[in-house]
Amino acid sequence: MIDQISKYPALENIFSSLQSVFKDSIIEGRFEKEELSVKVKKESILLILKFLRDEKGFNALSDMIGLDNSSVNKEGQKRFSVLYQLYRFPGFERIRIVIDVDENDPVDSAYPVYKSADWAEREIFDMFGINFSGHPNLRRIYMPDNFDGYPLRKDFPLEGRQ
Amino acid sequence: MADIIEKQPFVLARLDELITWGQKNSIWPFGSGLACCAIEMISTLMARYDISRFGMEVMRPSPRQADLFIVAGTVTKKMAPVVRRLWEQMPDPKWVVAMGNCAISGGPFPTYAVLQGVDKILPVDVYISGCPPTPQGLLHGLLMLRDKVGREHPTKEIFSVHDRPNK
Amino acid sequence: MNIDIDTIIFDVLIPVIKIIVMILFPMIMVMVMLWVERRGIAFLQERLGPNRVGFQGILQPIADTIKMLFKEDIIQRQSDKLIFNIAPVVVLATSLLAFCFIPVGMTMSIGSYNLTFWVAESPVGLLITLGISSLSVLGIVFAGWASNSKYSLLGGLRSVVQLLSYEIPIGLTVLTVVLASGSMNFIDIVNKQNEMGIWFAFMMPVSCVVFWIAAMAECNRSPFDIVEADSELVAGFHTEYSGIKFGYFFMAEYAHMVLVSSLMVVFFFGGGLPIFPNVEFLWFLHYIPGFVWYFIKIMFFLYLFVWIRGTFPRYRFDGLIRLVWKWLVPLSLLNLIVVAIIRMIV
Amino acid sequence: MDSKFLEINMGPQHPSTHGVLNLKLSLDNEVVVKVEPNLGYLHRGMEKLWENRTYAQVVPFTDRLDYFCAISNNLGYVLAVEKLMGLEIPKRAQYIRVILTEIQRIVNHIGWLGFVTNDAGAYYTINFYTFEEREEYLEIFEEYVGARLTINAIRIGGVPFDIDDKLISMIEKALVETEKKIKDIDKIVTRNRIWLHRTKGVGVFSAEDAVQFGLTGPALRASGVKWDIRKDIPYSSYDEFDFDVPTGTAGDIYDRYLVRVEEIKQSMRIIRQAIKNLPSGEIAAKVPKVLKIPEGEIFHSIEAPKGELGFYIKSNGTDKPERVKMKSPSFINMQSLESMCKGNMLADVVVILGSLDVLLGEIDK
Repeated sequence: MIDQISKYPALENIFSSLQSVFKDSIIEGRFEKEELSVKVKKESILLILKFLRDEKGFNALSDMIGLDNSSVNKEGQKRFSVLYQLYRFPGFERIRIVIDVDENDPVDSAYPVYKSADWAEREIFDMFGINFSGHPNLRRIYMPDNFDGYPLRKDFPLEGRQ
Repeated sequence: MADIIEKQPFVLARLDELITWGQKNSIWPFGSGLACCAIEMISTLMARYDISRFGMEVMRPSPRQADLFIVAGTVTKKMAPVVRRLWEQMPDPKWVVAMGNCAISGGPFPTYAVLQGVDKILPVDVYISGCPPTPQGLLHGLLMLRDKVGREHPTKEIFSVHDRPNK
Repeated sequence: MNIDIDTIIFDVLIPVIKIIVMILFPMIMVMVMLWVERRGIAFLQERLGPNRVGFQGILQPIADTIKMLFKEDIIQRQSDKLIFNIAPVVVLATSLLAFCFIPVGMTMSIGSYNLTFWVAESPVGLLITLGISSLSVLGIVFAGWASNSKYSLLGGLRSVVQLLSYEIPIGLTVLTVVLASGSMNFIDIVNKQNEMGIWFAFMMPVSCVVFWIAAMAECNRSPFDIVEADSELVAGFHTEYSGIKFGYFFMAEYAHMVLVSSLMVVFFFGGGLPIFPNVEFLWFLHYIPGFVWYFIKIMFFLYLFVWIRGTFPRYRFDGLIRLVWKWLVPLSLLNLIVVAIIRMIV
Repeated sequence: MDSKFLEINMGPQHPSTHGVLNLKLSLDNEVVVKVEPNLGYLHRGMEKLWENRTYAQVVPFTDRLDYFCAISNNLGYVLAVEKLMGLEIPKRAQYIRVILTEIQRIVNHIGWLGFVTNDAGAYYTINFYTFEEREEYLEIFEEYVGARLTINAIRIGGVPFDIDDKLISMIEKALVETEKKIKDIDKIVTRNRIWLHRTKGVGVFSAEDAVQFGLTGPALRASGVKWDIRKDIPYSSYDEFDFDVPTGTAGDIYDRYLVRVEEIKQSMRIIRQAIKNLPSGEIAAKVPKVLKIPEGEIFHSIEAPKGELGFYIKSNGTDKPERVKMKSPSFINMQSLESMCKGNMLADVVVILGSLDVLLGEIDK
């Protein structure tokens, strides 16, 4: 599951403490290209983010990324993923938290933990139609409010629907 | 009256010349930049290329005082109504230059969000290709526009009732 | 009543010519200024500026005017049409009207007739001129309100505040001039400087500087151009004006600049007087006519406007007010007291 | 909305919104109560488009993201792809990339100087000076790849052209010119009373706030946080260069200005070192014509002139990416606009917006 992580003791340390605190919530941890990517259960995302911020010092949410997995043929794969790209300084470690989301399945908003999640979540909502419960102002950010469809879903044509 | 205008008597022809001389030497662009081309438009304004030689450096921030709309960049579908409205706010006579491939045809963005060519919403006088066009390219286009303005017959529009656009 | 040819010439013809000249003069200066501004600022910015129409682009202002004359005049449906139409006229007319008391040169004797270079002379010319010129703000407020645009409205509001604060230092510094010359008549002010043999600028440098700063603000020129601040208010009070009405504002701004420069010259730089009017060995300077001196002097100040515009960033609204109330008003008050005391002693 | 506030729509067409941005402002007299940025007027659907283009075809599109510093965007994307492939880049190519991106940083910062003074109402003069300087560098780009603005000068695997003596002499000449220009601008701007009044204590952002909002780049460093990816997570041989990371203390516009001016000087240092120590060798690694990248994902970020520029790439084994997500610095910086503007005056909004150095191409994608 985790190979050559011993080269980066800081990341290993984070992962093991995550595993010990959130035993049931951690689904998978992956170390790839100098990055730690941890897949967690959707329900506990807010707690994990809070833990990482307060206990582990991950003081900034760099980016949130939405993924449409509809082209991935894997058993039990949910439709969408939301990725949280965190980093902390000084120390400069990056960690990626991944959650899987079904369609019409709201995710807890990370806004109370990281303020920079505000627009990032709006963007994911705009592009994928993933709902974030608890977000103060969840509106479309790029497309006009009356736009039909979610552009970055795989079933949305590039030229758009006329 | 219409008869006289068709023949373009001497006085009106001279008046035409005078008016178009004024108009072509004082084309004030509307200071509106949409995307990448805006930077090259600003470069054209700047010292190296110096559009001001032709009396064009007065970038008016308000459409009411501008003569020329340089559509500099990608017009998205969200922006298109705004662009159209800005053009409508400009007083006649007004000209439009489509600068760059995006404004001409959507350029490299055949996507759901981009208007495929600004000529779908505005009457374009001069097209300048390039992604983005160099300042030399823009200058060339603007000089072409100058010539075009110089060939117009403003008195016809003033005196004839028929060809007038709806007011 | 017998009407002889002299009366017609001296009491009717010459005043009429004077009036026409004095209306044309600011207009021509506006044209010149348009060119000076564009070429001058281009010179500051390492470029050429308009140089294609006429010699060195000298016809550029004419081309601009022709273009503006033949431009569509848009009046918004929601605007207050009467006031919207009046506003540019008010601004331009007040700027031009204020010129009637300005002595554009010294008295010139042609035979037995003394040719004067002003339209009218009044013992309270100074008061009237200042009053009229500050009325132009009314036009700006009209424009801001009638346009039915929020940017214009903000521009108009700013203009009022600006006027209310800058009129005070202007008034106080002009009082020092009145104290020094003992008259509110422009001609007397100039003559007094001739008598004393020194321009008031060297006598009262503080007044001179304060007046210049306040006058710049009164003209809405950079760095005090918060009324039309491009980068904040689009085009300020004239955002909604098009065609020749916008041209009026454009012209009025320059006419106001010419007026302010004229006041500056008359108050502090001896109007049509040559430099050091009483120094004996500079007698040949008196052979240069007064209006030439006057012209040279106002051109200097007009270029100073351009120069300052090309150099400074814009003041923020509160900074401008602070500048007036914290610096200019106390300074000009102090200056007034000092001048008054000196005047009492001397 | 309470009717006692004046609501103003700034943009999408406004002289100082730096593109097509709409700000809904609520004003109490002149004081800003609420700022609501409204984005998307330049949303071109880039990310969707990239899913339908091959890896190499994406590179020119990255030019059009942050069009004021195209090379940095190229580098950000290309590095992410290379890291995903596990490609080793020749040293010479890395150095050339450093030279190009640092030139781009100078171009960006010097252009910014002009724009921000313009926002403060300096009637274009500084803008003219800086753009004249910028043209010097654009000439270098023109000499190098033949384009000026969207130059696409970095390819997957290396760089397309080598740099020769002529180019190096051009660069050195331009650097000397810039040094002079910076001194000139320093004279006009740095201690100008009005400039100080407009910038000192305006748009203040504390270090905690900045981190909490995820601010990056010069705006973050001006708040006193020493976080420069070039130094801390070095890429493209940045660890071999000797340079300082300037930081501010107050976190206001003035500090952002000072930080950027200092960064121009540091960039010049880096370029000089790179030219001096330019290694010989290949300028590009071997890359197959049809690029197929095995399944995997990567997030790689670089220090672009505007801040942390990251690219997330997920590959699915074909020649087209499954998903490319760009983390643009302007997007995050823009987000903090509201909290910076609150309580300031209308005139400050444009200067704060300018000081954050945002570009709509990058925000809207």
